[in-house]
Amino acid sequence: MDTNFSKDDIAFRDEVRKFFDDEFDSTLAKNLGDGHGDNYKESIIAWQKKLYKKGWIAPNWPKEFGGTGWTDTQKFIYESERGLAGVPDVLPFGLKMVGPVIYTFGTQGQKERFLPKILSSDHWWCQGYSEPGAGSDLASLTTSAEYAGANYLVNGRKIWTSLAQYADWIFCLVRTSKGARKQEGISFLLIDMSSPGVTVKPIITIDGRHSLNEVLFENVSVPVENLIGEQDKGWTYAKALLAHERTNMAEVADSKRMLTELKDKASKSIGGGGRCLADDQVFQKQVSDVELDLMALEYTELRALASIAEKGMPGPESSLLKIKGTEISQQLHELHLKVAAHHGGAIALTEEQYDEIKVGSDARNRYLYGRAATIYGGSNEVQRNVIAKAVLGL
Amino acid sequence: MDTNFSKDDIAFRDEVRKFFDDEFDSTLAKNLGDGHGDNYKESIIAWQKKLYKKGWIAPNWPKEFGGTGWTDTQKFIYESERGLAGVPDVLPFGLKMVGPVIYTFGTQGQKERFLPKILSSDHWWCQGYSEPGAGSDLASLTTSAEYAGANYLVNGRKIWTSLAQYADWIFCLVRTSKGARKQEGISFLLIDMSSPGVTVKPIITIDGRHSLNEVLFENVSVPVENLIGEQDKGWTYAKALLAHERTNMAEVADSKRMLTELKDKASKSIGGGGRCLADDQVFQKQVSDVELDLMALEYTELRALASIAEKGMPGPESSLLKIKGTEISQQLHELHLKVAAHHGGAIALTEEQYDEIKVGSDARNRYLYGRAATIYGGSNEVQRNVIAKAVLGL
Amino acid sequence: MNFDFSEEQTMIMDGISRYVREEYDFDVRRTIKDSNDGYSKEVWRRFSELGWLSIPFDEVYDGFGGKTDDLASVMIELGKGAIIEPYVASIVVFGTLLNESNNESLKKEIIPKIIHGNYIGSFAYIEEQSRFEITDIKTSAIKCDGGYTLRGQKLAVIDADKSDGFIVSTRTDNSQFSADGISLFLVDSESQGVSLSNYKTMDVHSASVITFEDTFVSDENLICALGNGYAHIKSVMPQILLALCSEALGIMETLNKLTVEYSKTRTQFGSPIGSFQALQHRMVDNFMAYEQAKSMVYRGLCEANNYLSGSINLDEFTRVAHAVKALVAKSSKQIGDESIQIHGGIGMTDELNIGHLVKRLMMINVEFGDGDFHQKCFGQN
Amino acid sequence: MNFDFSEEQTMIMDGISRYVREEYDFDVRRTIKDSNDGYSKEVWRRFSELGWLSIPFDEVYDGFGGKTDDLASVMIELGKGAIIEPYVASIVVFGTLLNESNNESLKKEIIPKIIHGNYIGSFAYIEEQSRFEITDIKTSAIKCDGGYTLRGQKLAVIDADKSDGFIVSTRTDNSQFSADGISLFLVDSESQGVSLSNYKTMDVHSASVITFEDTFVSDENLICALGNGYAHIKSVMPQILLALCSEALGIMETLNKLTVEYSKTRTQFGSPIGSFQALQHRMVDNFMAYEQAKSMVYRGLCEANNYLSGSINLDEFTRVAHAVKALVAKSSKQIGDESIQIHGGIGMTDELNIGHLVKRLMMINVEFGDGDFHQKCFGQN
Repeated sequence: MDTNFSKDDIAFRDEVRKFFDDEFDSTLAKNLGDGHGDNYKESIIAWQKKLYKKGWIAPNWPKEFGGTGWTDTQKFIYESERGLAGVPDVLPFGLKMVGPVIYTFGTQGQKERFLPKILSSDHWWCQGYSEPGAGSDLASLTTSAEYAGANYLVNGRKIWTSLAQYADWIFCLVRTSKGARKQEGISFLLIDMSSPGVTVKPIITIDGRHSLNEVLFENVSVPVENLIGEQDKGWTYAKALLAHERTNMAEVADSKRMLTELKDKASKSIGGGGRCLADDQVFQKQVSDVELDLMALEYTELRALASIAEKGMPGPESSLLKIKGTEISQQLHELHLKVAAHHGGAIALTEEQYDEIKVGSDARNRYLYGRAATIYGGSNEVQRNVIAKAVLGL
Repeated sequence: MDTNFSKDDIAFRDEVRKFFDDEFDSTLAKNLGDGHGDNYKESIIAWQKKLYKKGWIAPNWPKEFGGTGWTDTQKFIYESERGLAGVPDVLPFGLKMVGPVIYTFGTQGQKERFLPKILSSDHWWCQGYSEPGAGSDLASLTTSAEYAGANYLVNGRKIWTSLAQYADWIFCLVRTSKGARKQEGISFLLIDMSSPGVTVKPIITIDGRHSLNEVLFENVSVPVENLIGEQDKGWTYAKALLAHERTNMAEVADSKRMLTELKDKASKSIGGGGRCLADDQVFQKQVSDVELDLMALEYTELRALASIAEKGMPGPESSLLKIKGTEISQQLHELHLKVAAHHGGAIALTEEQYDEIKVGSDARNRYLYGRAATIYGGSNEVQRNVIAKAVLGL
Repeated sequence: MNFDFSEEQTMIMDGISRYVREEYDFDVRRTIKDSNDGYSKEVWRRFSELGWLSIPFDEVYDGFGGKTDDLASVMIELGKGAIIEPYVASIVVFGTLLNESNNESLKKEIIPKIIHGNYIGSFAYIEEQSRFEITDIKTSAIKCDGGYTLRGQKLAVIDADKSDGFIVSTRTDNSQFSADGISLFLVDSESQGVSLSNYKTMDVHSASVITFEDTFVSDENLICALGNGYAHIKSVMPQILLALCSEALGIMETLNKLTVEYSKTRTQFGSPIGSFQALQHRMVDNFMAYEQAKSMVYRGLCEANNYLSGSINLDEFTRVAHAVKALVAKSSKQIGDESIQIHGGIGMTDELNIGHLVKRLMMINVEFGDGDFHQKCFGQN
Repeated sequence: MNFDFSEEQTMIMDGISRYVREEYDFDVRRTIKDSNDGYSKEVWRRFSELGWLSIPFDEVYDGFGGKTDDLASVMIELGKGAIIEPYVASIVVFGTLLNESNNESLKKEIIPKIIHGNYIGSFAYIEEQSRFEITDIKTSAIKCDGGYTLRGQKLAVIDADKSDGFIVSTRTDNSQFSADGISLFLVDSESQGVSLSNYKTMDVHSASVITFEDTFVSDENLICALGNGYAHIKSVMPQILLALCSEALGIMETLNKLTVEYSKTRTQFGSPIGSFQALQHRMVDNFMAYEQAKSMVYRGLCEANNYLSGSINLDEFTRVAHAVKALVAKSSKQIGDESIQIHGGIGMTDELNIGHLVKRLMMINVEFGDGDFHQKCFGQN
């Protein structure tokens, strides 16, 4: 029972810390602007290319495909430092989603063709899963891919596609035949976004910003070599990916940073009548409610990592990472908004406007967009169904 | 939109207040002892006989059968004053449960035979509904009543029967035939507890006390004139009673009294380090959380009463009375236990023991026995199912 | 005991309800929100014609002479439309503060203009350091010849950019945190030394930071007795809070209705999602949260009448208003969150009305103190 | 990174688990609880034989030399049996306080007796006015010839009626609330001027009000340096809290297991109640509450090792212990309530083990400060 860091671990931590310190500057942070800066696309790619150059772009990949070969402790240290430094996570679609599917289930050709450009960030990927009629019930998707000689002809509509407006490629679940169970007959297809017949339509979210999209496919021709694994077996590959995705969703490092910022903000926040908000006992309780849960979740994640390292798969404790992680981050958003008080409603119109208005504006945008965290990636209701069945045997 | 009291109302309130002041003395309170005093049975009967003599035993009954003929405002005033004075409610089994069933669905003979003794508290009633296999799913009950000439032969087992150890009569739901739907074929039967074949077995609850029982029926012969209404139609009568029961379960007056006692206790409670518990902001917040909900519930109940007065039936708002009322009373139990701190675990062994130990003991017993409130009378889960269906149309 | 709105109130409510349904649906609202003015002068004129701008004003100034429950009944229905027009700022807040003032000549001049839709006002009281403490005021008003010179900054003044005048809370005596020595002035928005920095708010209203640099305001523009500003604010605050909470009530009713309806039509796993017990129980909890909020608002309105009749005093009425605002905040948060969650992805879109209603609830929560603030005020007394 | 108990720890845990399963089921427990002694001397002897009474004691006194995680591992398994024997009072609390003392002669005398099952001790520190503040002490110890004279009253001393001696916190200097000037003495239960008023506790342990009327205690019975008692308590408190929380963890695991099992067999409306989605989601929430509590306890145990190795200091370790107790209190409350509720009527009966496990959780919650108390300590630092 220990989490001691070895001397090597500490040296590694210092290296990571120095790297972020040197390379992730405030201009970059500003340009990324919570995913909505003016130069978001260029900036995130530039940052990822730095990581790529350093060899740190894919800590979770096996070393043979370009991974770091880090121990679990090193991975944990890297993530912690990333959160502390306020460095955004890499875009997940290529590196955490389709990449692992390709190196696990893809052909040698697919690996050679796609993995290097994922690592180098020369391909921007997006995820084509949800459909208007297939949300929580993903397996009822209807986007069809008809086999026609050397190509599939794809028709249908994907929705809630994050950052599709920037994407070069999309990985899709499509229906290639009608199986007895709806999970059968689904295939995993990689589609070039520049193919004729692909249209991206923006969806503006309640924060007033554009990160989601609909992606329409009208007779899009996709070469058969873009099929992952066997036709009609796509659900299997997607499920493997979902399990992987779930352990990525605790976002402990990011929540820890939000918590630090929250305490810092509150300690500077005038609470009216000459008092400081951080001294309010009820506020302290609300903050510590979240902090306690987060402290526990950090160890829940470590336990899951240790379990993967030891047994090759996460234990039951990992099932709650997505639910708790997203609930905690929403609570932190709420507290940030509480600190912002009147300014939480503000939408700044000019660059020059009062700082507090901008801070409030950021808090609100994160709060509002953050509502989606309990909906996407398998809604928290679906996650509870999964735990009830798979863990509790109900 | 008003709840003003008229002069007459205020005169009535003063009368009620005076009556409780004069008649409900501390010896009586002690003997009742939270339902577990040494002379509980004699004391509660003596108290009810006082109310009977005053003509106030059955505020909810129609005047013709012995009700008070009060306005809704008067009923509200009476209940409020009762709660404030710490006077226990009357035993519900006769006065609030079987009484209304008898005057609504009973024959003239049944009315004459039973109602007077319910009013005078000469008959102690208990309720035979639940069975080991029929709890939330009450309609699946199996206690059978076989028609044999002028009698029914009753066999089966009822459970969770409150205060059956004192009872002269029990009203039961029994199965008289197997209908297509399980709600069919149930009859409503009145059974003399002294009949041969009736056995009462105590159930000790987690508070270590005895108020619940099992009631066993072995070939108990029940005259057909003890059948309410038509054979096989008992479910209808029981349902009418359940709706009635639900509006009785908000227990606002009692919760208000518990709240007053809580604040009083906290203001005297030394919080350690020379501080007073009532000054702790987090504790204040916990108390006001409940107080706010209770203030709202009081008006929810009033709205339901006004709706009954106006339209002859409660509106959708009444559906939540049982759920919210029991949740609030459990929260109050919890806060009382919190105030008791170390003494909440105490079970006093002697009369002479330290006062705080006895106070803590009472708080704990109420807390523990109070857990049942969300289970009995249709568990809160079942209540939520009912609202989902009947109110929200889901 | 009576929890019905009066016949007259019901008639007005029906009128607003019909208007919102027939003339102010979400498409109309979207057009208005994207317009230059940020609200519709046409709609405002209609409100005036229909008499809705006159509700809280005394009959002597051509007002409707409405009491707290009249205003509340109007707000319930306006809430359902998530009206962008400056009704809260100008009628509920500015209007009530002015109507209860003892400055007869100002009232005679301004109130008829408001009622006819020719004057919009707002209340400038928040400062950088004040958070929710209305008495925490640095903005100074220094006596000068024929009036006062104002200096200071007010934040988050709702709908200020649409306003012809502001009621400004200033300090004419005592130190920053004192409840005494606060004075209220009506300041014309065109006065010299007044500058605004405007921004949008998430409920598609607007707000401004207003800076007063040696702004002259004449003695005639004093709203209530010198130094007595806080007593004045305090006396109208319960009515304002109840109006805001009534608006929230209308919104919550709408959100619950839309969510239950959606759950009956949205199908996943071969069944409407409303058939799943876990969601059913949560929608029941939302129903209860709404009913409890409704009971609490009604309690507030009954107590408003008790206050008018003299059977409770202002402190007692104020305590109830704190309770109402605190409980409504909780129900709002729960119903807002759950409405989006149960709608799922579609609930996250700007296109659907759900998010807009939720954002208005969020704005109501912070206006004049959030739920925690009011619960603390309530719990300490 | 390693979250497994060591081989040795696992062996002991398996031993206790087997013992609880095979020799200490709920019927055995019921017999013991109704016995005259209120616990089983036979069981206690077995504990001694099996080495479990030696866990926290130094090897030099024939102890096992266990660290925080050794004791915790034992408590997890003992928790599952809701053991009535005075393990917490005598081994965890009294034992740790004594073992960490610098009074070598006392340790040499008493510890071997404890290990052999011939001595039971308890800790008398709560006073009428102190609630959870360990430093709030009125009981005085006045210097006299060869020792001290104790005067005062201690409340809620767990398992005092079974004890041969008490460690008593007294004030030898400074005023009532000061952390300085507190001294700890080992007082023989047979000493003159010691009187007990005993009562039962809901977890079928016992507790006493102990009154000291001019009780003499010799200089040799001072547990740590004079006036340094609080520093001594503080230094062992994290270990005690972690042991209690580990016990709670074992109980919660059992409650969740029993509840899920019950929900699979109890049929209502023609289906096992575990098939109803609303209950499923709540059982998932209980599962999560347990897993989070487990993670937090493990965090505490890892930090205990970090404290031993010197990589964190006592204040840092204490803060984590506050966090563990606070979070475990929340999970305990949720799991306790829900275990009874989901069991329904049967969960309310004294016959079923559920209620007994819940009552032990409730007792653990108040021991050495309830969840709110620890969360406040945590949140303020």
